[in-house]
Amino acid sequence: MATQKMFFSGFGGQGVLMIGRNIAYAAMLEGKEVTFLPSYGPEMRGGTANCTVIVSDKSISSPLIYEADLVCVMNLPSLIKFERMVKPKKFLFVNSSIISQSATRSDIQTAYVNANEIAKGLGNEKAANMVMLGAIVKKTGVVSFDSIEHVMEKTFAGKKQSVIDLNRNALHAWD
Amino acid sequence: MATQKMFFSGFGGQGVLMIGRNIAYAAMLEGKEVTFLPSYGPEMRGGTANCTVIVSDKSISSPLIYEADLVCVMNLPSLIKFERMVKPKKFLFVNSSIISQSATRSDIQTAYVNANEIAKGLGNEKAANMVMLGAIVKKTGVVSFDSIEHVMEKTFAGKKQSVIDLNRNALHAWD
Amino acid sequence: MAKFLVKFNVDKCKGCELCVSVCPKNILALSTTEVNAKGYHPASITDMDSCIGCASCATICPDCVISIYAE
Amino acid sequence: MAKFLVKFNVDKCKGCELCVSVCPKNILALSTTEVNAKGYHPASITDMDSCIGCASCATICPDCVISIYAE
Amino acid sequence: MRTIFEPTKGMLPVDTSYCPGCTHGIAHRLIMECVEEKGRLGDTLGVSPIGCSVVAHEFMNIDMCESAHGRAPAVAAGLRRVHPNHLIFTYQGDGDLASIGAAEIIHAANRGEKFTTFFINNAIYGMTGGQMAPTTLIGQKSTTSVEGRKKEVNGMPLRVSELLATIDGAVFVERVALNSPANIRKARRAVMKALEVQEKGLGFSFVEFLSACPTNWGYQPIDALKWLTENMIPYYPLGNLRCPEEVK
Amino acid sequence: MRTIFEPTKGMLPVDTSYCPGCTHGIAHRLIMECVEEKGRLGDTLGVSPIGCSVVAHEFMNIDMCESAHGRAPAVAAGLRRVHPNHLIFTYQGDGDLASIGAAEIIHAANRGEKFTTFFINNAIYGMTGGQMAPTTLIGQKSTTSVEGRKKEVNGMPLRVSELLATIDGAVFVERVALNSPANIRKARRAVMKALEVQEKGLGFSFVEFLSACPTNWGYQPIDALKWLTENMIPYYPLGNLRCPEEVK
Amino acid sequence: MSERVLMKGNEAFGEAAIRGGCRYYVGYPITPQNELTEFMSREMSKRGGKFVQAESELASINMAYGIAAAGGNVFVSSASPGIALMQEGLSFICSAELPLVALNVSRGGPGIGGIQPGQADYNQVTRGGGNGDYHIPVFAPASIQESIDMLYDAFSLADEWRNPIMILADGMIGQMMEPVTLPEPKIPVSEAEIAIRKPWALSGTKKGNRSVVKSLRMQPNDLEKHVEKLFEKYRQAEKELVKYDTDRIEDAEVVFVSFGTTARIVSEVIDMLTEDGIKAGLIRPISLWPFPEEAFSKLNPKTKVVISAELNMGQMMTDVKAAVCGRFPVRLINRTGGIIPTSLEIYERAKKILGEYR
Amino acid sequence: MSERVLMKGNEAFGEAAIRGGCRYYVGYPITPQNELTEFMSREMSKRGGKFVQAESELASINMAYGIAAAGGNVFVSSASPGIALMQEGLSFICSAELPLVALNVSRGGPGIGGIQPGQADYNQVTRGGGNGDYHIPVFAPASIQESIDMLYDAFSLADEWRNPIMILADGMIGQMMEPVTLPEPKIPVSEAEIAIRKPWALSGTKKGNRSVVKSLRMQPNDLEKHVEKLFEKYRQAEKELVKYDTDRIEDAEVVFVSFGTTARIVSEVIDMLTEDGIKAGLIRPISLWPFPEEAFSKLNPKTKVVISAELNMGQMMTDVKAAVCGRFPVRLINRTGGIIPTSLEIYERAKKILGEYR
Ligand SMILES: Cc1ncc(C[n+]2csc(CCOP(=O)(O)OP(=O)(O)O)c2C)c(N)n1
Ligand SMILES: Cc1ncc(C[n+]2csc(CCOP(=O)(O)OP(=O)(O)O)c2C)c(N)n1
Ligand code: SF4
Ligand code: SF4
Ligand code: SF4
Ligand code: SF4
Ligand code: SF4
Ligand code: SF4
Ligand SMILES: [Mg+2]
Ligand SMILES: [Mg+2]
Repeated sequence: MATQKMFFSGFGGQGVLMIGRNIAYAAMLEGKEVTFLPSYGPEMRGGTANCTVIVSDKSISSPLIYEADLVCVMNLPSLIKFERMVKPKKFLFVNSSIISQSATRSDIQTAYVNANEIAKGLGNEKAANMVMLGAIVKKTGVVSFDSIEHVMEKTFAGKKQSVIDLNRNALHAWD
Repeated sequence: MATQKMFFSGFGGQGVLMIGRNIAYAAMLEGKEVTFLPSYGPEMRGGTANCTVIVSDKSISSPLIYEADLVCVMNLPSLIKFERMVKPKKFLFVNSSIISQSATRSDIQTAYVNANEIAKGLGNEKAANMVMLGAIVKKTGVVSFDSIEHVMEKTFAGKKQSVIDLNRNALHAWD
Repeated sequence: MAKFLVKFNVDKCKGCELCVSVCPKNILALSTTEVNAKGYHPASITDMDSCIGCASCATICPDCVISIYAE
Repeated sequence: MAKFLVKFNVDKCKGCELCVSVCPKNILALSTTEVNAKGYHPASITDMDSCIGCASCATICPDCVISIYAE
Repeated sequence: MRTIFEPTKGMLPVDTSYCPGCTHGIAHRLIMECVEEKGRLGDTLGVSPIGCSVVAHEFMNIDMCESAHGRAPAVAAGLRRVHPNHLIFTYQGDGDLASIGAAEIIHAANRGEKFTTFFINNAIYGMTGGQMAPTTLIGQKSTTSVEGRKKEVNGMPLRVSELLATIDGAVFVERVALNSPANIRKARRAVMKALEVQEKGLGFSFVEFLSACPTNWGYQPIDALKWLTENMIPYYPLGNLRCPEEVK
Repeated sequence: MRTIFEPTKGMLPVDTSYCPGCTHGIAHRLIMECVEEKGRLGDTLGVSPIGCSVVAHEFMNIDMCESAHGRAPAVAAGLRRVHPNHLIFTYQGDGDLASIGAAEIIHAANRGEKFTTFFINNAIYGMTGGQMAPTTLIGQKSTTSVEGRKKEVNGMPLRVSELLATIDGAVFVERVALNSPANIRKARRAVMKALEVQEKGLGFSFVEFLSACPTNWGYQPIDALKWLTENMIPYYPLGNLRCPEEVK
Repeated sequence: MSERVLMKGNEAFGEAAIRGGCRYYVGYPITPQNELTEFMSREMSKRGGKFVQAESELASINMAYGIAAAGGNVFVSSASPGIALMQEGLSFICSAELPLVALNVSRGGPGIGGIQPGQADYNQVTRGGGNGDYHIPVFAPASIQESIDMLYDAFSLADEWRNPIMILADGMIGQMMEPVTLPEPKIPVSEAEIAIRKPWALSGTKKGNRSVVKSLRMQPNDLEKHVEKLFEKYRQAEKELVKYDTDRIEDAEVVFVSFGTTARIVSEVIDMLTEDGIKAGLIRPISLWPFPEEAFSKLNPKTKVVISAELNMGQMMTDVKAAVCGRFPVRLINRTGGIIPTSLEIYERAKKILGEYR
Repeated sequence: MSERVLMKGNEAFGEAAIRGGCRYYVGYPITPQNELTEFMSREMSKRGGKFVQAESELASINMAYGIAAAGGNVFVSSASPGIALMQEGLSFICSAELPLVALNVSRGGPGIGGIQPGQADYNQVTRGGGNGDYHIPVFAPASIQESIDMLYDAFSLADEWRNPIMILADGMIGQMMEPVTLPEPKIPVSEAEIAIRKPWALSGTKKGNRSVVKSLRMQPNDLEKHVEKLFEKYRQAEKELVKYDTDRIEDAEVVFVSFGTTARIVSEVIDMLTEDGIKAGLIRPISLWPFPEEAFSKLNPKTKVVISAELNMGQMMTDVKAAVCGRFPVRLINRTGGIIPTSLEIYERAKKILGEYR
């Protein structure tokens, strides 16, 4: 795993940036080079949000990518727009709670994660992004669960225990 | 008379710019090349005003001068500051109604014109500048009286006859 | 028969629910199932017969979704 | 003897005549002969004895020319 | 079938870029309805600002131009010089008009420029993501006043209508709100009057719309309107501040 | 010998560059007298504008800086951030403050910036040679309104004090005139109060001086003051518009 | 109208603009161009045009933008720091492709600087001090007559190119008087004609199309395409708008490069050097952007040195060096701050420089 | 503090500034630098500093001027059109010789343009878009870490040179996150110290001298003398502030010149070319003014072509050409409008260009 290029996309509010940022942070803790680049500006207004994460063993020249080892889509427009970015044989994660359509490509590994339903089952649909994050970590091993939990400790420091528990549960909910 | 460089200086309000402008205009009517360059900006506030006039048979490159064929000073500070500009053997005109001092140089031709007194005698001290203009024309012949009168016709067009008469009289008052 | 016809330009709706909130007859609602081209649950009328044609819904709709006709 | 002393910093005077115009006793005037370093006819007091020390002149002088002392 | 309400031809049949529940859309529609009602769609010129509504020209079915941030009143003054008889308006947000563009709006008003300014006061910088505006309320949180605006640091929210109403040339000044059908209807009447003032050449006319920015306020649209009602209207009282006899 | 009046040490013993009878000189002196009286010459900071008084720093015996045209209130706001306890003021002409600098003065007032602005309203652009200012009176001739200012074209003269008095943060606003010893004394009291407001940290304070520009008005100094009295004061009424309880 | 009249530069600018088709003027007082604003305040309404005194230079340029967007032939003027305040606006106007004539009667800088003539705005006007990729053709007159001719043509040029045209004069040209011949007034464009000649201009949809004048392009692809389109225009302008004068460069051993006011003085210097038997020549860039690189190809190989003579710290040197491209040494004779050197001073400094290369 | 943390560029700018001695920040919202303004609004007061949200960029730069005049270490930021509005102010500040750090997180232009990253402000920031003779040292970081290091040093640099220091980043650096190491906070300068360290600053005459900060010099002689003095400083700066990186230029047949974000991508291109057996190198100007001309003297004679890679229409080309001075052909690979080319695109275009010279 010299360099992993990842792309996350969904509606604003679905927490896709948070998925990317957690992976980037965890990879950094593992001593990797990382870049995280969110989309920005008013196109985010009630529209879509996306971000690019690169994790590498060596220094990263450009934070931009045009093909990815992993694409995660949280809504339908994202699937339609970004499926083509996945490199052959590489990963596509689809939030199947929101997206009823299937991927069209067969040369890639597609995982359907019913993230919202699982999160709802845990008590809060908002944790859907954590479910997706867990699925990605479990399936790709791009970072370890340990690192992610370490990140969560930092980012949730001071939050209510119930929130922390919910998110930890969500992280491990998919399999 | 290939090129005549002239400089006029005095208090704001004494009408020195008008002397210069009249000569420039008259020279133009005589088919000469001319430039007229006034001092400008807030240093004119109640302070001094001056202008440079160049009259030439050929085209004039720079409207600036650092020595003059003719310097006309209407107040004491101007005399002190600009006497040195006169080229040897050339003309200095001093408004002796206002300036009690004499010129210090002897290598130049100095004319003392009691312009204000003469103008007062004609009924209006404000015409002192016309008296000075007349003196300059008479003594140097840089332009003809005809041309100056022609200019006056244009510039005083529409003015009261008494004003025109006053100025014409002033023009010819010195000798 | 309904006295008024309230029409929705479904694909323009952004599901903001403002129309729903101002209808004096409480007969508007967002669809819970349908998703329009933009990905929103669009508003629609649940009981055309109760409509009094007050146009409150159309007045507040920020996205020119609603038209109302009488008879 | 004069009760007040009105002093002029002559070379700062610009001959604006404002002091002259406000003196209630009409005892200020521009010099008709003298010219100061700046070339102005400076103001001066014509009748110190009549001065009432009201400082109107100094108050209106824009150029800090005037000082006034009592006794 | 009798038409009770149909979208105005003044609005192009396209989706706006505004967030769900953003009342920019209502303001757009009202203005265009009035222009249409006056039969002036063909000779009305609009100036859009820098702000979420920079793209108003993609939605309003008239000739329009963008303006540099805050300078719309100067731009409209320019348009007016060329077209003495057209309907001309600027459409400006509170960052645009009350902050960077304060000088231009005051001088347009002061010259009594014969155009109308529609001022969308949503108490926030919408487009740039929710920073404090001069109109942000005391205690209101924004991304540059995370603990809420404080009087000691940022001063009180600026009441633009009251300020402009002191200027002789601003002959029509009214504040309206886009929070309920009733207030929206009042707003429409204000727009009509403002345009009438312009048509009669009486001077500068100005309508301030209290408007919601659900996205940057962090509320659902319905709650945003509630917040507007409960917080903005008390500080920014609705009503007419100046109106010439001729259009009363 | 008892001193009744002596030039203040706040003014440097040099000639000013102002025209004979220009009342900029009186305003300078009053401000410096008050600063001296408060014993604050050593820790007062002034900002001079672009205008005839750009060179105020050559005459006032305090630390000063120039400012770009119209931006003095922003500059003073900057000074204030570094020096929370100094006396700070801007000194601005009507072109500078009321025209190009309208946004900066409004926002300084609105933030309730704790400094004082001295506004020299001479109804004209002095330094540039007598163009029309926003404050030029109706009918008043200037080099850009040779037939006199017309309401229809240029709007009415802007009453800056009235405008600022609508702003909450402008806690002290007074208009004075430099046309007679009595009014000059009143002006001095206003300056003292404005500085007091600042010392007490109450908010933004503002003194507008009606001032004469004999040169560009085309009058002898005495006639200029007469013109001021007869024309400016009726349109720009003297008096206090806002004053906090604490300094009344 | 071939009668010679004595005119002040600032007033001649205005008269020429009006005769050239200017119908709208916007200005804000600033020395040394006040007489122009004052002239326009008196003349515009008499001549069927409109005058606006703006509240600031920001307002000026944006009013001008509004007038141009509406299809009016508009003229805006200021001096150095006032032009600095217009940079955002000028960049905006270029991006919106609007015609406009702007005049900078330049003075000393930086900052408020001084009010005497200067050429220190060379970078400011030729390099686009605003943001983004754009260009403004800049022409620098050396006399009042030339200013008149430039301003007379500038309005149709601006219309043709749909871009601002900038005239860079200086305080000396603005303030001096010279005899000039004024061109015949062009027939003004009526309001009705605007809609036909400029269908892109805002005059209401009743003209048959909907006009949108804008600068924002959120999609990078759109923006890039737009900038490429602008640059096709600029590349064309680089060919068609180049303008310069040369004097005796064919066999010159010293070639001066100088524009505007300075070029007049250098002309005198060339005469002085010629009298001394020194072969001297002058390249006078009239267009500063596009810079007349081609003029330098005419230099003969015997040229010993090229001297850029400027009233600034050598801002034009970059362009001169690029044009000379290492073929000859390039030296600078300059004054700044509002000081205008005498011909004698330049002459002496040139002789000294020449001494180093003989 | 050698721990690596993941930071967003815009926030890292703020953190680094504070650690570098910044005590005052002034800003006005504009994309893509809003997170910096927001960060400073939260952090400054906690860290003993002061935050001001100005009413406009004009007010920003003039508040910053006031703070600098009073001796405070001040930081001001904006993006492209906002920087255009600051041109008058920056020119004024240079003339008043005040220290100040300004950051341009640049986007697409001209005009309001777009909000995606751009480098089309090269001319705007290196050529002084304000009036008059002056210069502003400009540094362009290629990573967040480099931005941090630059901003950390910028405040003392500004103080030392009594001149604004400009950092030209772009939207991509502002928006991305990277792991960075933060430097130790410097000890802030207290108010009392200001009067001692900066006797020229406004802090009241009680300090023993009278301070006047100004820009106007009515007498041309004074102004010229002042400008000469400024230029002595600038000439020194041209020597001392030059900064650049080179990579494999010693034996390169194709040498790229590229700064900031683009240079990162070009680095990847160089690796790709090297893999192909093509010797490729990079000159990365870190200081854009002064431009690192000296780096070009290190180019080997076997170099076939120099390629300037920029996110604009080739604004840096002028400087590259001047530095290359005719020794090698200079070509451009560019995108603009907010489009960032891929390494693949640059690689392919470079190969094609190289084909012409092999
Ligand atoms: C000169 C300049 N400064 C700043 C910006 C950034 N900017 C874009 S929109 C905007 C203001 C948006 O707020 P507002 O005017 O209230 O409009 P809203 O989006 O809330 O409707 C700002 C500051 C800009 N584009 N240009
Ligand atoms: C940016 C800029 N615009 C214009 C000017 C020209 N200018 C110098 S002073 C001045 C205004 C003078 O009028 P005012 O502020 O009323 O002051 P006064 O001289 O009357 O006291 C102007 C416009 C300038 N220096 N800078
Ligand atoms: S017209 Fe009135 S009653 Fe009918 S749906 Fe709309 S709001 Fe409800
Ligand atoms: S108000 Fe309009 S956009 Fe909102 S839910 Fe109702 S119909 Fe849809
Ligand atoms: S103090 Fe009063 S009475 Fe005495 S001279 Fe002055 S104004 Fe006249
Ligand atoms: S008021 Fe002052 S300056 Fe004017 S005349 Fe009197 S003393 Fe002289
Ligand atoms: S950000 Fe606010 S103002 Fe802008 S479109 Fe969204 S809701 Fe409306
Ligand atoms: S021009 Fe007017 S304001 Fe300026 S110094 Fe002279 S009188 Fe005073
Ligand atoms: Mg807003
Ligand atoms: Mg004034």
